[in-house]
Amino acid sequence: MTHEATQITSPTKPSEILLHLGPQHPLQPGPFLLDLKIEGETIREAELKIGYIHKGMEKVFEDRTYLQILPLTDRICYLASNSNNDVYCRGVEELLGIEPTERAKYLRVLTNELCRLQSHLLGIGEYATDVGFLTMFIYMVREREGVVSLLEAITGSRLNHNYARFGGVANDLPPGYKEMALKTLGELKKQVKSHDEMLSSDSIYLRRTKGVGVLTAKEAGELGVAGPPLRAAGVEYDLRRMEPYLVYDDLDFKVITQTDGDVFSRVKVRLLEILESIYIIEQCLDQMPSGPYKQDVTPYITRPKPGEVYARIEDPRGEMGMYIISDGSDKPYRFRIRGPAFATAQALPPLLVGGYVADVAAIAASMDSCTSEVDR
Amino acid sequence: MIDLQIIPFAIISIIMIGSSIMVVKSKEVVHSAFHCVIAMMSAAGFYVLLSAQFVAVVQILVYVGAIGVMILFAVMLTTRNQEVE
Amino acid sequence: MGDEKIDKTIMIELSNTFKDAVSDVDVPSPNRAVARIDPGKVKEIMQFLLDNGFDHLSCVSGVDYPPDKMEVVYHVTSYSAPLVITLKASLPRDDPNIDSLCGIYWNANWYERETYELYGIKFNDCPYMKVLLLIEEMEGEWPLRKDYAGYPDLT
Amino acid sequence: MAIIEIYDLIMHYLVIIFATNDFAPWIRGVLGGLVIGAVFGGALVMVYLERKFLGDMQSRIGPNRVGGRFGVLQLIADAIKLFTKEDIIPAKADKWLFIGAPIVALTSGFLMVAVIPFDLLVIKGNEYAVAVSRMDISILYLEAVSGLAIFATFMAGWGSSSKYAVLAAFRNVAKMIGYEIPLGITVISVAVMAHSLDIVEIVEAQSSIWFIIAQPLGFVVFFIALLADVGRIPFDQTEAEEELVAGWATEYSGMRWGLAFFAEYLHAVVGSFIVTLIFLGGWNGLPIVGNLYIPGIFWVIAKTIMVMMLFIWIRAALPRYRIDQVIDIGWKVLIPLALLNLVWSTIIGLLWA
Amino acid sequence: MAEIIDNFIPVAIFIVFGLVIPLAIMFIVKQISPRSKNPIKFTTYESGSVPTGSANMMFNVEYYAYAILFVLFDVELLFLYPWVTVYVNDSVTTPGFTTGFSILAMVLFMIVVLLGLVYEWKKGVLEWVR
Repeated sequence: MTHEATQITSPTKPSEILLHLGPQHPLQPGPFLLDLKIEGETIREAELKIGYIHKGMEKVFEDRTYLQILPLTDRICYLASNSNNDVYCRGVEELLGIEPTERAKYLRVLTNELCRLQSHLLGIGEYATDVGFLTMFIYMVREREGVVSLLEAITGSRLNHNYARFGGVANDLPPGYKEMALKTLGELKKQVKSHDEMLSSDSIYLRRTKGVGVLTAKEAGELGVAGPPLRAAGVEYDLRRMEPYLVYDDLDFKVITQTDGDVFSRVKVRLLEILESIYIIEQCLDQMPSGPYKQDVTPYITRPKPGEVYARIEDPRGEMGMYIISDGSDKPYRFRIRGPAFATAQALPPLLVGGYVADVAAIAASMDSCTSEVDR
Repeated sequence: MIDLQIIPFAIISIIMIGSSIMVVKSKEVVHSAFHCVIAMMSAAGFYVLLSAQFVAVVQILVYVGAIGVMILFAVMLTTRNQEVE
Repeated sequence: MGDEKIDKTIMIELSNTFKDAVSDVDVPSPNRAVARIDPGKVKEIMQFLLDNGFDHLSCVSGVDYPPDKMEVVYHVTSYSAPLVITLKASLPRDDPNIDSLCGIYWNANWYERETYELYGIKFNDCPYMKVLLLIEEMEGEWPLRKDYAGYPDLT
Repeated sequence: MAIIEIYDLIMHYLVIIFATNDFAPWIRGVLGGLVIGAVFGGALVMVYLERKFLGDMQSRIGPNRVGGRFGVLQLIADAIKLFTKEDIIPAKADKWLFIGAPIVALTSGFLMVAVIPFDLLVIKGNEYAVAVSRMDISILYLEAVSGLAIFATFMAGWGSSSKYAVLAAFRNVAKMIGYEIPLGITVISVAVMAHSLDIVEIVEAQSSIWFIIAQPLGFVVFFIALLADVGRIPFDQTEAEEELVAGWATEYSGMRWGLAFFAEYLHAVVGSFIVTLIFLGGWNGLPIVGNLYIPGIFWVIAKTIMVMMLFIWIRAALPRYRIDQVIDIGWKVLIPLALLNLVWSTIIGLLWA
Repeated sequence: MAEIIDNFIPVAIFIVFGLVIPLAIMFIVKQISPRSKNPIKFTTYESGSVPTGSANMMFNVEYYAYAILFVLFDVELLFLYPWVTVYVNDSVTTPGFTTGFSILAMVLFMIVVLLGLVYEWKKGVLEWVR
C-alpha cells in the first residue's frame, strides 16, 4: 500500500491506460469519479475525485437558525439521518446546557440502532450486488423494509426522520409498538443469521472476499478510518463504548471486531452488528422508563451562549462529528461536519492500488462510503 | 454434379481470394486478423466441397478457433500508435 | 487497546514541552481539552501528540474571524482513549498559511484541501493542494469566508 | 390409438418430403428457418422464464403488466420497444467490427441449431433423425462452430472502442480459451462411450443408461464449462456490470443490442439442448410413463427447459467469480477433472463394449 | 460423396440466414426508429467522463502463454476425436489386440500431454499476471 497515491500520473507505458469509473457508473451509490491507471487488469494508481453533489451545507447552516438546521441534518446522509439528527441535537444541547429526558434518551438510542440496522442492511445488499449476488441484495432490501417500517411507526417518515429535538424527541412510541418491534426484529434476527450462514459458506463468495482489500489495524489507523472498516481490522474502537453517550452505559452490548481486515471481515462486522443492534433495541424496549419524552419547555428559539462544542457519535459508518461554534446569536457562527464517509472515502484509493479492476466494486462497497455525506 | 459444384466453388474462391488480399491490404491489424479468419473459413468450405467433412471441421476448430484466437491475442499484445486526441 | 495513560495529563505535558507555543489550555469536560497553539510550531506539536498516542486526526477545520484573523482548528483524538484535543492556530487573514500535516497524519490531506478551497488557507508542503469539492473555476473565491458575496442571503 | 396412427401418417409424409428426394437438403435448409424460429422462440421463453423465476427466487414479482397477471406479453412489448429505438453507432467505433459482431454471434448460434436432432423416427425400418442436417461428426461440428462465438465478443468489444468493452473482450477471449478444452474433453468422454461422433448415435447409446449416470463427473465438468462458454453467472465477467458497466455490449443500444442479447440466449438454449442430448438421454423417455406413447420431441424439449431452469437457478444462487479465478478454475481444476473423466469413461466404455 | 455435401447444404443456407436476418432487422429498425444528429449521442461512454487516450490498450505479453497452450490442447483434442470412433475395433484376427494397442497408444499420448501440463503448471505459466 502506498500512502502517497493521492494523485494520478499520466500513463507512461504503452500497456497502461487511464480508466474513468464515474461519475455515472453502476458501482456507485452516488456520483464520484474514480480514476484508475490500469495495466491489463491490475490497478497501478488510483485517485478519487469528489464534489459532484457538493451542497455547501456548512455555508447553508451558518445562515439558518438552529431549529431550521435540524431537518437539514437529515440530508447529510439519507441512510444515517437519525444519527445526524442525534449528533446535532447533542451538540446544541451541550451548548444550551440542557439534558434530554431519560425516556428521550432511550428513544434516541432505539431509533439510532434502528437506523444502524437499515443502513447496514442496505450496505451489505449493495455490497452483494457488487460481487454479482443480486439475490442477496433483494433479500437485504426485503429485510430492510421491516426495519424502515419500524422507524416509520415512530418517526412518521421512512427516510428522512427528523426525530430528535433539543432536549427530547418529536413524539412518543405508538401504542403496541413493543410487540410489533419484537416480532419484526425476531424475524429479522432469524433471516440475518441465515444470510450470515449463506455468506460464510458460499465458496465463490469466500474466494471473492477473503484476503481482498486488506486493511490492517496499523494501516487503518494511519489512514484515519473509523467504524466497521477499523473494527474489521481488530481495533475495538466504538464511541458507544469509548465515550458512552445517551444511555449506552446502561446497556449491555459487545463491540464487534474481526481480525483479518479484508472485505469479508468488513461485511461480517456489519452482519454481526445487526444482531448486536437488535439486542440493544430489545434491551431498550425492556428498560425504557416512563415519563416525558421531551422537556416541558422545548427551547424552540435558541440563542446559545457563546462557545463551541465538538459532539460526536458512532454513526453506522464510523465517527460522525459536528463542530459548532456559537457567537450568541440564533445562528451558528461556524458549523463543521466531520463525516465518517469522508474519512473512509479518502482511504479508498490506497486500498485499490495493486488490486484487480474486478475488485474495485467489492472494496468500494465494503467500505460503505456515502457520497452524499462525503460531498455534503 | 460437377457442373453444379462449380458455383459454390467460385463463390468460396472469390471470398477467399478477396479476404486474402484484404489481409495484406488492410491498414488495421485487427481487420487483417479477421480477414485471415475468413480466408481460413473459406478453406473449410473447399474441404466440404471435396467431401472431406472431418478435415473441414478440423480446419474450423484448429485454424479458426485456435490459430485465429492466437492471432487475436497477438493483436492485443502489440503496441499501436496512440491516436492524437 | 485501553491505554490508560492517555488522559488529560497530556495537556500538562504539552504545555510543559512547548512552553511558548501552547497557551490558553482549557479542559472543559473529561473528554475534551482545548488549547491555542503557535502556527509556526504546529508540526512539532502534532508529532509530539502522535508520539504520545494521539494517533487519529479527526478533523481539520477553518474558521473565519473578519476583519483580521483566521483560525485553523485541529481535532486530534486517539484510537484508544475518548479524549478529543482541540488545537487552534490563529493566522493573519491577509496571508493565511500554515505547515501541512500530511507528513504526520496521512488523512490530513483531504481536510487541508477542503479548508484551502473554502477559506484560502495555504498549507505549505501539502503534496497536492488543489480544489477537492468545488469546481476548479471556483478556486480563489473562498466561499466559506464571511465576506463571500456569491451566496444569496435568503433569511 | 388413432392419434398415434395419424401421427405416424403425418411423419411418413414428412419423411417423404424431407428425407427421400433429391431436393430434400434444400427443402430442409430453407424450412430450417422454422427451426431457427422455434429455437429463437425458445430463447424468448428462456428470457421470460428467467425474468419470472428469478423474480420468484428473489421474492419479487417479475413481469406482471403486459399480457395479464403473468406478463406473458412483456417480451413482445420489449421487442416493439427495441425495434423503435434509435440505432446508434459511436463515432469512434470501428464500424465493420461493430456491425459484424451480432451477425457473427447469431450465425454461430444458427449453425449450431442446424445439427441439433429433436427426435429419431423409425418408419418402415429406416431411421430418420428429425434434424435439419445430420452429419457423422455433428458433435465435433458443434464444438467447432460454437468456438466462433469468441470472435463475436471480441469484435463487439474491440469495435466499440470503449475501454470497458475492450477489457471485457479481453476477459472473454482469455476465459473462452480456458473452457473450450474441458468442454471438448468431456464431449470426447461421451463419444468414447457411444463410439461415435454423431449426436443421434450418442443419444441412441443412452437408451439403456443416461450418460449423466454413467459419468456424473463429466456432466459436472461439461455443465460448468458450458456456463462459462455461454457467459452466465458465475462466469459472466464479460458483462460484470459493477466494474465494466455492460462489458462488451456497453456501446450497443436498441435493436443492435437486442440482437447481441438474443444471440447470447440462443447460445444458452442451444447449450441446454446439447446437455439434454449428450447427458440427459435426449428423446429417451423416463420409464415412469409406462406404455403411454410420448413423442421424443416432447422429452427433448421438457429436458431442455429443465436445464434452462437450472441455469436460472444458478444465476439466482451464486455470486460472480473474479476473472483470474475463472481462468484458474478452467486450467487447474476443470482440465484435470475432465482428463480424469476421460480415463473413467474409457474404462467404462471398454467394459460396456 | 454427394451425401456429405447434401448435409452441408442446409449449413450453407443457414449461413445466409445468419447474414440476412440481422441485416433485415436492422433495415426495419432504420425505417421505423427516430434519427438524431446530436454529436454528443455518438461519443463513447465512459461513465460520464470525457474519455482520455486510446481504448485499444496493450496487454502483458505473458498472456500469450495461454493462447499457445490453448492451441496445443486443441490440437491434442483433435487426435482424440477420430480415436473415439475406432478404438474398439476387434475385426483383426486376434481379438482384443487392436483395442489394447489403441488404448496403449492413447495412454502414452495423454501421459506426454499431462506431463506438459504439469510442467507448465510448475513453471507458473498458469498464474495470472499481476
